[in-house]
Amino acid sequence: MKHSLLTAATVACAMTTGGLSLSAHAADDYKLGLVTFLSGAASGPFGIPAKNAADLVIEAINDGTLPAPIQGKGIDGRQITPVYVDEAGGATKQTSEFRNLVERDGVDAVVGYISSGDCLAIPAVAEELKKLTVLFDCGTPRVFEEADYKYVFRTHSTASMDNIAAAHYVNDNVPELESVAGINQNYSWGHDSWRDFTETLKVLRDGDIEITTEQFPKLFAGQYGAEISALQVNSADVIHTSFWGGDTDAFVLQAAARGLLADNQVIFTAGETALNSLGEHLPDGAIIGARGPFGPFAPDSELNTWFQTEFTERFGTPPTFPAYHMAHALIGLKLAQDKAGVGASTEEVITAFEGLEFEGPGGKVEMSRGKGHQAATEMVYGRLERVDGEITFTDIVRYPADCVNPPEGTETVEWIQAGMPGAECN
Amino acid sequence: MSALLKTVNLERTFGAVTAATDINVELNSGEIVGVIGSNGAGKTTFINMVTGYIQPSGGDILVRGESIIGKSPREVSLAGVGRSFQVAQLFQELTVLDNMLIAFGFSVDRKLSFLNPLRSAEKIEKAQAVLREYEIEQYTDEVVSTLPQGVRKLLDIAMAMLSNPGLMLLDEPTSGVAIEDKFTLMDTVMAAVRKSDAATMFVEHDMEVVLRYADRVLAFYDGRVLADGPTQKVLSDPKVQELVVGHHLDLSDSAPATTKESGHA
Amino acid sequence: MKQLIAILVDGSVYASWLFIISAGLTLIYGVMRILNMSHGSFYALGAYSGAAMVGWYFSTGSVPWFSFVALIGAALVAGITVGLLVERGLLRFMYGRDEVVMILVTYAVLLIMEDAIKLIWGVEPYFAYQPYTMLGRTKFAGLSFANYDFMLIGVSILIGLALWYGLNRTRNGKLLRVVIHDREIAGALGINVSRIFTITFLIGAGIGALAGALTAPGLSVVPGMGIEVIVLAFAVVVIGGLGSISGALVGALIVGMARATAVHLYPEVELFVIYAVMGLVLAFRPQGLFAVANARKI
Amino acid sequence: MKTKSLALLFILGLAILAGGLLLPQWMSYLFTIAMGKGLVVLGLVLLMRAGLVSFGQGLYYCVGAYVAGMLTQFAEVTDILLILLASISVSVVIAAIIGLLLCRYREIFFAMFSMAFSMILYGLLVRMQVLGSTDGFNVANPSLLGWAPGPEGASDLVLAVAVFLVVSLGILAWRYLNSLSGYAGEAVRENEIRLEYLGGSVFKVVYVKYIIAAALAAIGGTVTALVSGHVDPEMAYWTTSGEFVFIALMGGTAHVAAPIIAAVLFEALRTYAFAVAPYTWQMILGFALLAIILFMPSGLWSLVERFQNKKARKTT
Repeated sequence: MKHSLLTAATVACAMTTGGLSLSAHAADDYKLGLVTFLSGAASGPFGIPAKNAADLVIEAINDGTLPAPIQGKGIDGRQITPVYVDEAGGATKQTSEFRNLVERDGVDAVVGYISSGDCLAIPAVAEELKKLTVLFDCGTPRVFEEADYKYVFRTHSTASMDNIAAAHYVNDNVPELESVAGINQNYSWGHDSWRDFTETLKVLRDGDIEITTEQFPKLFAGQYGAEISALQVNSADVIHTSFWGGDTDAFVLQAAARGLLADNQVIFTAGETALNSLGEHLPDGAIIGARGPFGPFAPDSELNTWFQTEFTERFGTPPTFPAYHMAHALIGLKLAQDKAGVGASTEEVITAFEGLEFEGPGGKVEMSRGKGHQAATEMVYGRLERVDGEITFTDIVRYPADCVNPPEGTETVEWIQAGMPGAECN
Repeated sequence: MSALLKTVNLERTFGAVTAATDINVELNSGEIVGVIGSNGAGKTTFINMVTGYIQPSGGDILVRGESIIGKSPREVSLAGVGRSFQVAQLFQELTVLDNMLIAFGFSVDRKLSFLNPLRSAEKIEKAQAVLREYEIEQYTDEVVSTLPQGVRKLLDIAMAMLSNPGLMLLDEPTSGVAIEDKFTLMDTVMAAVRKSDAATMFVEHDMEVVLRYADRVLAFYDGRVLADGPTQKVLSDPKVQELVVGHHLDLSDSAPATTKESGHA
Repeated sequence: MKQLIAILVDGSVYASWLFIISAGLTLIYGVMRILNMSHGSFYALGAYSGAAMVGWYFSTGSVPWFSFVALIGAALVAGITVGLLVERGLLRFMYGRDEVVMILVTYAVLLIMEDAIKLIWGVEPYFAYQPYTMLGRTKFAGLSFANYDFMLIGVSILIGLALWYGLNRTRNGKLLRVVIHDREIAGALGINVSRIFTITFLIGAGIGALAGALTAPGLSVVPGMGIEVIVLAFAVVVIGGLGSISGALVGALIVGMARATAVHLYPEVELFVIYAVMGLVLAFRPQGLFAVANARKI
Repeated sequence: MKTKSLALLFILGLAILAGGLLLPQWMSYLFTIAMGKGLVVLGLVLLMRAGLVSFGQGLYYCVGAYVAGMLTQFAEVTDILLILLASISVSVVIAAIIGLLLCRYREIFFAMFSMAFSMILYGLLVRMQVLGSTDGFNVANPSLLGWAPGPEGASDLVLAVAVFLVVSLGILAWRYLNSLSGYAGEAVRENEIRLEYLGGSVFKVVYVKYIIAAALAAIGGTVTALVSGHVDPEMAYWTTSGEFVFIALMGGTAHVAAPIIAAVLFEALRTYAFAVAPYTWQMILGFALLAIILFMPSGLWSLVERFQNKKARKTT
């Protein structure tokens, strides 16, 4: 028994440290940690499109081929070398991987995180390790509402924006609106989306709205037969859903087959990712959102044309909102670094990043919330309409950033319940 | 003073099958009783009921005047009833010593200590003394599952006897043991039993063994007690010979006292 | 009234789906004493191969009705082939190991298959909705239901009947039941237990893949879909009694109805209604409702 | 012989602590997480030695983590000792109630039923928006006896506490396993009937072990929460519990140090699998698991034992 512990400890140490050589890297590269879902249910709709966008944009940045006004090769005078990490495994695992990226792989910055849980957990570690981190896709407003961060930025709006705008849209565009029903996934995203939507609607209509049923099926449940029946039994003028990925697909297929989509007005706050695959099952009149001015709602600009063409050519499908989110995060990071100048310290880059305004393929991004660390953008909804079999959109409404994003220093729910003071909607 | 064990109209049915019925037995300290009967006659059912392993369908079981109906095996054994099993029930993958030490801990010390080592020198000493008494000391560090049946049977009985039960029930102590070892085993066991003044019942198919060690015999037939009395008397009962033993027994030259010595040689 | 009809129909549809996904699991456990975690991967495998085949089939522009055959055929072939590989290549070296170890072995198979599926088919969603929409819908009591879902009920009844017939009326089935009842006796009777195991695993894997294929048309086939169903299938099987086919049927019905009721009347408890049912059943019947009895041996 | 082993354990602890403080931070973080998980697995191993495999230790892991999170975040209690005390108390109370039901079951039923309980907690937490639903919430930096090292020193503090806990609880567990109560587990695994006829209460033995395992899991959860700074319901999800069983199997049940070392190796294996094969890390884990089951049925510790036997043969 007596040497067992020493032996075991030696084996353990040898095996743990054996892989250290992985971290060797060239000094003149800009190492960028990229964290996105490469496995699991979120990889198809979010993770991989985002990774594809990253590949495309990083290559363009390195070659200096991004359209004007973005200039220069590389970032901080260096070529970007991406280090990809799978976002699977939960927040504890991801904080561990974040440390590995920063301390083992020695990355210069990290861009990543789709899951809200990860986006809540990572910033504290980023602060501790003093590493510039750009959150690129997660929706929860809690990140900059619950704390202030120096090293953390988010270059897109929170999911609150989607649902506040959704409430505006149905209030303005659905005639004789009296009742709503909801079907959202049973986790934070679904709960928050439904809450923001209904709370806003109550404020907009002075409480004159009836909620017929609130369904919260399990995430990735796949079978929505009972929920669809419940939506049919408790028929409402508008059905709200913040489903994404495979759940949207399953819901659309099953609801379409049972006539729910034809008989009811449905608003899909994150429905854009399903357009390419399932457009033919969505009936005319379905209200679609893209979590910002992305995809079909993206502005007509040189940058966007480049992004759409190149992306579609290379990957076979047009870019969806996670791809835009990724592009914005990378471009934002590059512009902040350019503004601070070559060889600038992290602190100088942060100062340059704070309050930055820039144009991405998805339009204007203002880092105007969360003490300059949180972006606010406009939000767009439109109704699907087929013209000669091609999907187009009508009744497109653009909501300015200051209409659908809570002002600096307020918490979303409180702001909505207070009647959304200071919202500028024209 | 009440009897050590008394059963009153004990009965057990399994569905439509009656495994035991109308069993009235009384037993006092120091008695050594052989239980005989063909397979399915109710012997094991009887022992299982008396030790709380199965509950009777009717009747009562009194140990020192107290009913044990509804009590679990554990409560029954705490009331002073010990048993061994037809197939030795041991901690198979542990050593003989550990088996004995655990048995000591639970049935003698009765204190579930958390931090005192089980294998203290003092406890090992005690355990080995017992193993010596049962003549299995040489197997101390062997793993039980590797040992021959006879050794396991002895260990099983030794463990059951540790707490000095007032009533000891041995279910076929010699089954699975080679014929030539049967008497050695029984001698060892009986020596220990006699020392403790426990009342002992043992189920046995071998009439030679019964003749040699039992003072009294309970003969089971078809779930009932067919005969109950001194060994010689019961075994010479023609009804018992016909229904239980299955053949004629010649009892003339096997007086228990004489063969015991020769069997040992 | 409308609600009651909805609950009954939704419950039955969900129950038949649950039965199809759990029948193979319980069969394998009953015969082989393996709680097969990789059952979820066979489900995913069936879904992917079925969907890929249907996608290809429609690209050839052949008769739409035949797509059902393509869907099911592809899944069965894939399920049985991989099943054979797993059983002959791995599991047979493990027979006799502890049940819990077997859970981990099949868990490892699940991890490997998940990534293997990803390597073959990528992470993009696959669709096979044509069979789902082709059958149209039925309206009654102010509600409309997809005919495909009714077909699912029929298929689950067919699978149930087939299993019942196979186990009770065929020679091999009777041998299988001997193995379920007492493996030692089966060995002593000269039954080739190893062959029975192979056949059982193939049937179980086949049904698992079939379940995936039948589910595929109603949704998009995406990575991780197998992990999601496995817990559900476990719950159903544990409620019904591990190893019992009729138990799986009753378990599926109970869970299906409980869930439909929850969705319609108390949507907020939907997520753990299934565990509550499982807890309740186990608290009163530790072996599940229809457990294959295990004699206590002394 | 045993005291020497104990001394070695102690030295090993000091070495890890010293190493942990000197090593790059990502490694000391990995060690701390591994210590936390190792404690959970230690509890699991206690149960496994009694023949019971729990697929629901995530329940107490999560409880421990949430107690830590809620105390630091909502009650502003940051003292590690108080937090540990609270999470032990809460987990023991819960285990004492659930154990009454659960400890009647064996084998696969014990496994499945324990999983069901942890999934119920998962379901409850997902519904609780105050606690951040699936996103969970952040845990504030801990302090010790009034000393608050701030964000930079917090992970070192937790590392030190974790090492202290692992060493002291390891020693306690060792003594426990060598006592009658410890052996009672083996007795339950080997033969419950015999134990009952010896006058021992099988239920009591299992019940006590279940509660101890729960407390260890809660301590592990607390350590993990404090070092990772975040808690979420994923900790109660069945895959988390499955991971603990994986680690337990990897280490084997022969020694109290096995779970800790296995946890370190597991974390290392996983993080390198993540780095080397971001697309196929699950496959790597799967093959590793299979290899262990096939070639080292008693876990990695059997390597150590084999080495010892060789050495023993040489010296004699």
